[in-house]
Amino acid sequence: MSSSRNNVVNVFDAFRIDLDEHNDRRERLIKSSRDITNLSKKVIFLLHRVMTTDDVSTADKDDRNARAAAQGREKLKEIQKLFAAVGAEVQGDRFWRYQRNVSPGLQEYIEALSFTHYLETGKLISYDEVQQSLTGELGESYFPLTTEDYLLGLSDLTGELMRYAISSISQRGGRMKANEVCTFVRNCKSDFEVFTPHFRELRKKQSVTSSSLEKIEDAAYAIAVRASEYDVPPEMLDDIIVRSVTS
Amino acid sequence: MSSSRNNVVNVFDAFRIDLDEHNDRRERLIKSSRDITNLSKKVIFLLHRVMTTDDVSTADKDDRNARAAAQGREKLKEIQKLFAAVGAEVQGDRFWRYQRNVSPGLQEYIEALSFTHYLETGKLISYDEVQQSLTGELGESYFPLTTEDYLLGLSDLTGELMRYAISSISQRGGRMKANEVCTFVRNCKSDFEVFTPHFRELRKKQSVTSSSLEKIEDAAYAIAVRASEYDVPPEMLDDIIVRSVTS
Amino acid sequence: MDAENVERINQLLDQDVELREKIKDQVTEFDKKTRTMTGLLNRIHSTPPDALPALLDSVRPTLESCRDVTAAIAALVPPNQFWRWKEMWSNSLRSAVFTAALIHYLQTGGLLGLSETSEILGIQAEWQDRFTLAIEDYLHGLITLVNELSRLAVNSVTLGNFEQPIKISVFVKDIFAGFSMLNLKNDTLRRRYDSLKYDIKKIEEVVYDVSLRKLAPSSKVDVAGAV
Amino acid sequence: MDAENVERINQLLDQDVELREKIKDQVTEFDKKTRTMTGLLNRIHSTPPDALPALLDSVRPTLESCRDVTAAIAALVPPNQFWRWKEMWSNSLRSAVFTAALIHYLQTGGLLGLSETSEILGIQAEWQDRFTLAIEDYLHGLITLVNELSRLAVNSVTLGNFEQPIKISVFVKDIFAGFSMLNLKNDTLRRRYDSLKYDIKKIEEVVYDVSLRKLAPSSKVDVAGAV
Amino acid sequence: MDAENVERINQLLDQDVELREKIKDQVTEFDKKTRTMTGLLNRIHSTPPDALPALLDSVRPTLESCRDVTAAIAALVPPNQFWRWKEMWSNSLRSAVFTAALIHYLQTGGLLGLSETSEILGIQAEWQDRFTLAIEDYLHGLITLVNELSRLAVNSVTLGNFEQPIKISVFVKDIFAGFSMLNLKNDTLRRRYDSLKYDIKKIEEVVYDVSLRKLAPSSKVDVAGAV
Amino acid sequence: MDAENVERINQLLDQDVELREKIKDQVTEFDKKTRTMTGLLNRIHSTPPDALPALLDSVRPTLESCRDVTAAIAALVPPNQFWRWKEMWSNSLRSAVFTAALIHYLQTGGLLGLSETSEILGIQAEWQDRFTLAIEDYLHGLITLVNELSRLAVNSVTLGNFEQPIKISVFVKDIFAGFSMLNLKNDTLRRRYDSLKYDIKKIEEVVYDVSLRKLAPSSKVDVAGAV
Amino acid sequence: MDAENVERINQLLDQDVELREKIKDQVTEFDKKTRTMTGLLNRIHSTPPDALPALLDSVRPTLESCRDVTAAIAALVPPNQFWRWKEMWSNSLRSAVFTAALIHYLQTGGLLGLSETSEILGIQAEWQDRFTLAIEDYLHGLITLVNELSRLAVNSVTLGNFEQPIKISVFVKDIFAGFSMLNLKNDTLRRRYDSLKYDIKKIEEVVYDVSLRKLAPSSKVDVAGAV
Amino acid sequence: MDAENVERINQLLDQDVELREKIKDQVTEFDKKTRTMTGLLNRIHSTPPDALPALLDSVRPTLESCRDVTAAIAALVPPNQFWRWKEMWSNSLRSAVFTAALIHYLQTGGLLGLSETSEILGIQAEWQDRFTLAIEDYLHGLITLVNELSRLAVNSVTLGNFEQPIKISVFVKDIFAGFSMLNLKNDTLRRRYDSLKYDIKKIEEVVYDVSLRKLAPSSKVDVAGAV
Ligand SMILES: [Mn+2]
Ligand SMILES: [Mn+2]
Repeated sequence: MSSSRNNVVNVFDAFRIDLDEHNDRRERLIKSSRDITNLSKKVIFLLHRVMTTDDVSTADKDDRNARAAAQGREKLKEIQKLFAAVGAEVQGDRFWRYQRNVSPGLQEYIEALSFTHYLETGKLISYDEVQQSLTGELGESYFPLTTEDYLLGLSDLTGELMRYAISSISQRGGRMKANEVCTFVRNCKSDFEVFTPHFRELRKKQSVTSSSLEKIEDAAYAIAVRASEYDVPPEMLDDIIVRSVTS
Repeated sequence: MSSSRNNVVNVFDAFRIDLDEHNDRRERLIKSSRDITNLSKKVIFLLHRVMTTDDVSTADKDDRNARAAAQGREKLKEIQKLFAAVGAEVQGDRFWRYQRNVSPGLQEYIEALSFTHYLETGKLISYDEVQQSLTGELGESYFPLTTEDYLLGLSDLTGELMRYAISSISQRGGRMKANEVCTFVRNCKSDFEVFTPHFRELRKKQSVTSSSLEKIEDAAYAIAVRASEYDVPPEMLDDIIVRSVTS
Repeated sequence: MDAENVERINQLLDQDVELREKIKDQVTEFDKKTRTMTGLLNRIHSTPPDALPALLDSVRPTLESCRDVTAAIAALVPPNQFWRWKEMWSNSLRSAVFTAALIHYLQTGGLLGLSETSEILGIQAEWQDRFTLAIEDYLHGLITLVNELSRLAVNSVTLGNFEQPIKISVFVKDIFAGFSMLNLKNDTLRRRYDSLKYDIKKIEEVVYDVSLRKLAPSSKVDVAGAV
Repeated sequence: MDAENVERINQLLDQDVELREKIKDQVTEFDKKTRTMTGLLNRIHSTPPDALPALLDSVRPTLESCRDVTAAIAALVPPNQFWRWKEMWSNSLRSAVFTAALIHYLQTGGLLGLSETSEILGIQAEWQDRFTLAIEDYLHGLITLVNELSRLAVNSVTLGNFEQPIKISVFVKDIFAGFSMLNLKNDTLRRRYDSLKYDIKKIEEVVYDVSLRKLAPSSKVDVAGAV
Repeated sequence: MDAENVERINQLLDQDVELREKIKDQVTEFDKKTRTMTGLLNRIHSTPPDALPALLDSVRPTLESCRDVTAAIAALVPPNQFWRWKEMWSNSLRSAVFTAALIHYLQTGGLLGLSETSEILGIQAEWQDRFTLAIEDYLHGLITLVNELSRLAVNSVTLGNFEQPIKISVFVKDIFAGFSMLNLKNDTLRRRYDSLKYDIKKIEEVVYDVSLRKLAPSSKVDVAGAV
Repeated sequence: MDAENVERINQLLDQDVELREKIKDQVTEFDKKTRTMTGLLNRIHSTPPDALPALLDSVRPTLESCRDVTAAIAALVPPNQFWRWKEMWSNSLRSAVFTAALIHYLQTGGLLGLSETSEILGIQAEWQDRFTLAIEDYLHGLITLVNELSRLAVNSVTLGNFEQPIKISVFVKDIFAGFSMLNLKNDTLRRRYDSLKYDIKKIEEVVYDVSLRKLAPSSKVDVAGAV
Repeated sequence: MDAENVERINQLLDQDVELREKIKDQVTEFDKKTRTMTGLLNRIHSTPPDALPALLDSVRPTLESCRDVTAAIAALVPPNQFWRWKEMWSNSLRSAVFTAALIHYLQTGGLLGLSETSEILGIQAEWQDRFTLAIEDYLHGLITLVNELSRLAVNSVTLGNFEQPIKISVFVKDIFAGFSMLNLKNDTLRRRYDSLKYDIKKIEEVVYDVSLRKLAPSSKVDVAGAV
Repeated sequence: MDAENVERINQLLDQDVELREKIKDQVTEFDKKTRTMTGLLNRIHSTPPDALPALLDSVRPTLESCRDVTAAIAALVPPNQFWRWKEMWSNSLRSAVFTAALIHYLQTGGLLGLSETSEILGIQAEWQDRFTLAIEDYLHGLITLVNELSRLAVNSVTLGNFEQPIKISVFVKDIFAGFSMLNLKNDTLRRRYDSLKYDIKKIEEVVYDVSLRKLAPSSKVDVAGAV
């Protein structure tokens, strides 16, 4: 082997080690992101399940919200542990190198977290609150939260709220809930609109939000129309139906 | 059943019979077209095979051309029989109803026929000759030949001629042949150009023809460059190579 | 290619170009007529029953004048080439079928058959290989009719006409049963037929609303009887 | 490459084309059967309860004849190639599942399980590697069932059957709860599952209307009086 | 290519690049304004009638400030090059048209004309070859208006305002009748016009629900009268 | 929308449709001419040097007749609307530029400038706002020229003309150097410019083959001298 | 849907995801091996004939270790699911076929058959339904072999080995003749087969050059003298 | 969203927008420099060996001035955000790497290492988290170098320099061997690396042509020795 080739081999050998390390780390983070996505989806499913399982004995809807949120919080903690591990991998300048690999899971997590937060408080979770949730015991951020991940995660929330509102209708108190969610999602849409020039992805998601909103509006409309016709207060309606179905 | 429904049922029953008949005929014609396509492809393969099988003993290239064409003609007759059957299905106004279903096989047939014709005569087959080949013993056309099918079939011929020219190079006399084909395909390209405004499909195929032509030109070029360098007449070149390979 | 061959092909191509141009002029004409009729018939959704006959009468002259167009096209198309050119006018023809069938339904409550439609449009049997009303075009017209009737069911109720939705329901279900007898291939017709389900559902919901509120007292019997 | 080798390879290449052709013929057959059954079952929306058993009986022979098709396909598919070809018939199979489950519900009010469905369609355990009822196809069939039942809830009321919507409501909620326990991926199944919510909502509205109308006779007068 | 030639070409190419950059800055500005307005106007769906004037007043300053942008663009575009650059801002312009027309409808119940729209947006007749409101952009704005009003019809009912859908119905049908008289060729505008049918159907269904339930006692008369 | 308004809009829309139709007719004509020329010029690849002048002469009448088309289009386009319609003919125009530049190169060995090209095509300075030769169209024509010349380099060698590739090499490198000084943004032109590299490589390889084999004895000196 | 049922379905849905993950790991491993072998074999182009055996010996251990991967994959794939997963590893498998066939050619000058290739890669007949060497993958490997040999023909001459191109020429023509007997469809294989012609042409040019140079020493002087 | 939150996000977004604008200005500058250098270096293909040093000297000042740009960017990028913004300048940086490596090769015949390249471009170790030369950018530069050298091999022969192709062959094969040690993922780098094969093939063919004709008498030994 010529000495020049020898030289090249040595240089590239160093590259090989570096690139392999990078690829392995990337693979690990993609895997983590996928795990986080799956767990987050499970949280969302769980919330839907708890909120729509027709437990006639549980008359108090606040109670159910709290119970659902509590179960969600429990699972979110698991995810937060995974983020602690991700944080260790992306210290210093590494975060931005792997940001795109971390992002899908992070957005799904924000979707789950904001859904839980909504059930607890009826409010939209703030940027600082999300960043706070990605912080270790000593107050250190695992990594910086990008505005894009924050907004795209929230944008997906509106789809889940739509599902939640529609499923709720067949439940005690669900008719009221659909109205609340309707107003909430409408405000989300207005709020997000001003940020759309910054993110192409958000523009696409806004049209999904619009169609979710229309679905909720249609549901709220169907309720309002019937309530106007019979002129019965909503709480009484629930009782009438329960009696009719179980009789 | 109400009488009005009865009425509707009767009307639609007639439609059903008509539509089923139409669909069955369409299926049969599509099947025929596919069979014709496959047979035509086999003719083309056969021609390539006969023309490129390195039979050192057959020194006379005209002889080989004739042999290939004869074998092609034999198989083309089979296809023509299928067209006779197609013709029976598409009498009167039916031809134009099923034209699109017949077309793919017809174009592939024209490709095979024109390839055979080229090997026999060194010329482009004419519209009337193609129509003539689709005529029964009593001189009746099976169906009218559209200009589009004629031109698109010929356009595909250039691709086969390219394959033929490139494969020929490694054979006795192939170097001359590449030059002939090159001129022929170049003329085809010019001739087709004026018809392109009429057919979108032909415009697409013209660019395929252009790239086939370039490939033949490159091959002809490689031959010319070497022949110029060594300054040996082409026939002698063949002998030198045969001697060198077999020694 | 030798000159003779080029000449031959050019001649064929020129013929086609010229013919296409001429047919296109007729189709533009046809299109205008169907657009006018569709515009007028759009008013059925806000016309009370008693004003309907006058509205339908106002459409008829245009419908009849379609015969001029069909005759003109039939005269242009060479023998046996019906299927070659029909794509050019099939949209207009389907609109005309829809118009004729809608008028007929609103007047008689019944379905206008294929041959009656042909007759109204002045299509003659001897044009067979140059201009005819293909089954598929007739069926497309019927699907447009059902689309329109589902809208009419809704608007009739708004106008206080509670009988109409029930009549429409019976009529449309008959047509739907007819369609479901056909083996449609995976083409536009099939897709449009599949979409009929939404129209039927809508009509059923209107009938439901009306029966639930007993707005058309005799309705329950009618609907059941129509099965 | 020796001639024998070439021969063998060519044979293998040709086989696939031919096999696809044969399976397609069976699928066309299968498709016809499911179309016939769907056409017949469409009548449930206008059939009063007492006439229902006769209607269901008229569908059964066709349903049973599906066994011939499944057996024919199973005989065609080479060992181990189930996954290679299944796309070809999955639409038909889902329709057959829907049909079987709908008949079962209308007769028993209960849900037809996966293995019972397999049995009805004559799918045998030993075909495992050539023809089986994949879970996803079974679930697609169930979703179609729910789609149809939401329509039935509406039409039952029109026919004066006020119990059916309530039965349907209970049955469908149960299925929905089942689906919500599954970890579905973001595929067609997930999207169709999402759409179930609208069916449930529709059914709920019917239950709502019926409950309020049924209520106390006195309040009924109020509402009815307002009409 | 001689140096001088290259020099001249480069100069022209650079000019275009620079100009595009500058127009883009203005369009970004324009976009921000229209998004702000759209965000605010989204609230009409949950605003009760009496709070509406205040909401509309809050949008007006931004609408008026659009004149700065149109003037800035008009100043940038070289003579005769309107058609070269207009694609860049047509989306924003259509949003602005929509906004102006929506506000006008909500205040007056009437349709804002093309020249009034131009005036509101400060577009001057002498800009003709540099910046003008093309008909197609105006019509796109109106279609967006109809899309929005169909949603408003639904949400008004939810808010207990049963008169609004009826007003909207009359207004939108008028616009639709106008559109159906135009010879739209097969482009985006045509496709969007076709989609108007869904909006109208939706509005008609709202009016239907309201009349069926006698929620707006006078409605029947109004609708029929408006025809 | 009041009738007058609709009337006015329709009039404007109709004008556009009619204009488009008329321009299209001219463009079809233009297209025919450029295709005829391209078909004829395709023969340069098999024409020996001494027969070339006759071939070029046979193309010239058609090239000159392009002036009729440019004049006709210029007469059709309304003032200030050049940028609105230019897409319609830019392909044909680029082909015409290519033709003119190829003939010029084959006759003189030099590059035809932008203004000379305009002149040959009869484009007049006072048409400025209706029909002009945009730089980008001129540059597209030149790129097509280089594409064609790389093929000619190859085919000249086949014809035994070993000087031509060397001349082409010098000419094309000059054009390429010109292009590389332009600030092309990332659009079609940029992509096509990038593709020029392949043409240059190809031509270099031909020159390489010729010099390696000393087929053009004086070549080495020439090429080096041309740098 | 009872809980047990849901549980089972969920389990099945999850299994696939996990299985894909595991197969992917093996494919990554497989890929590494083929990459290593390709890297080593790249040296054949600069290795003189006498050093070749040692080079081939250095590749053999990796080739043999491929058996571990094929065995691992065969163990993972569930019975009967070969066709479901094969896309995942077919690229790696084709590379392995290429490697085995190249080594075989360089050692024996002959073609490695399909079943011998299977054997070298440790693929066992009883895996039939889980892992087998499909004909199409074998053929892809052979085409890659021809691609590589055309390069080797060129480089052999540079290394002074004038026999190799002639051997390659005979071998490759034989393979080509074999391919030309196959009835290939219009797929990747067909396209890659078409490209073989260029490899043959290149090899032919080398044979041509070598034959002419080898020729009579006298004429060689002529040519060489001209340099 | 409460006002504070909106405020917070807007603040972050505004920062980003401003920073991007500033970096973009620097990248435009960088781009201009690399375009100038590439333009100059394009002349190596027609420059005889003895005129080469002067040509390379003419490029060096621009290359050195790149340090200003790298320093300016490094000053703009916030700590740890290197990977966030690097896409913006990576094309320019890769061109700069190519330029530096090409000059180095032409002067020394050797490969310019990563750290030496960094140094030439003035990239400082302490910028690590804001501006550094990533391995992937360095490798992209090397691939561009190989692309250019394959062209140079051809053109050197035209200029009568028969040693250069052989030197290039050895150098490029070394680089290729280096690349083949890396496990590249399926990205642009991988695709470009795969394309290197064509460059190597071309260079091999040139070396073949030269050796066959014994134009560089010592070449055979050299090439074999280089293995
Ligand atoms: Mn979601
Ligand atoms: Mn072909």
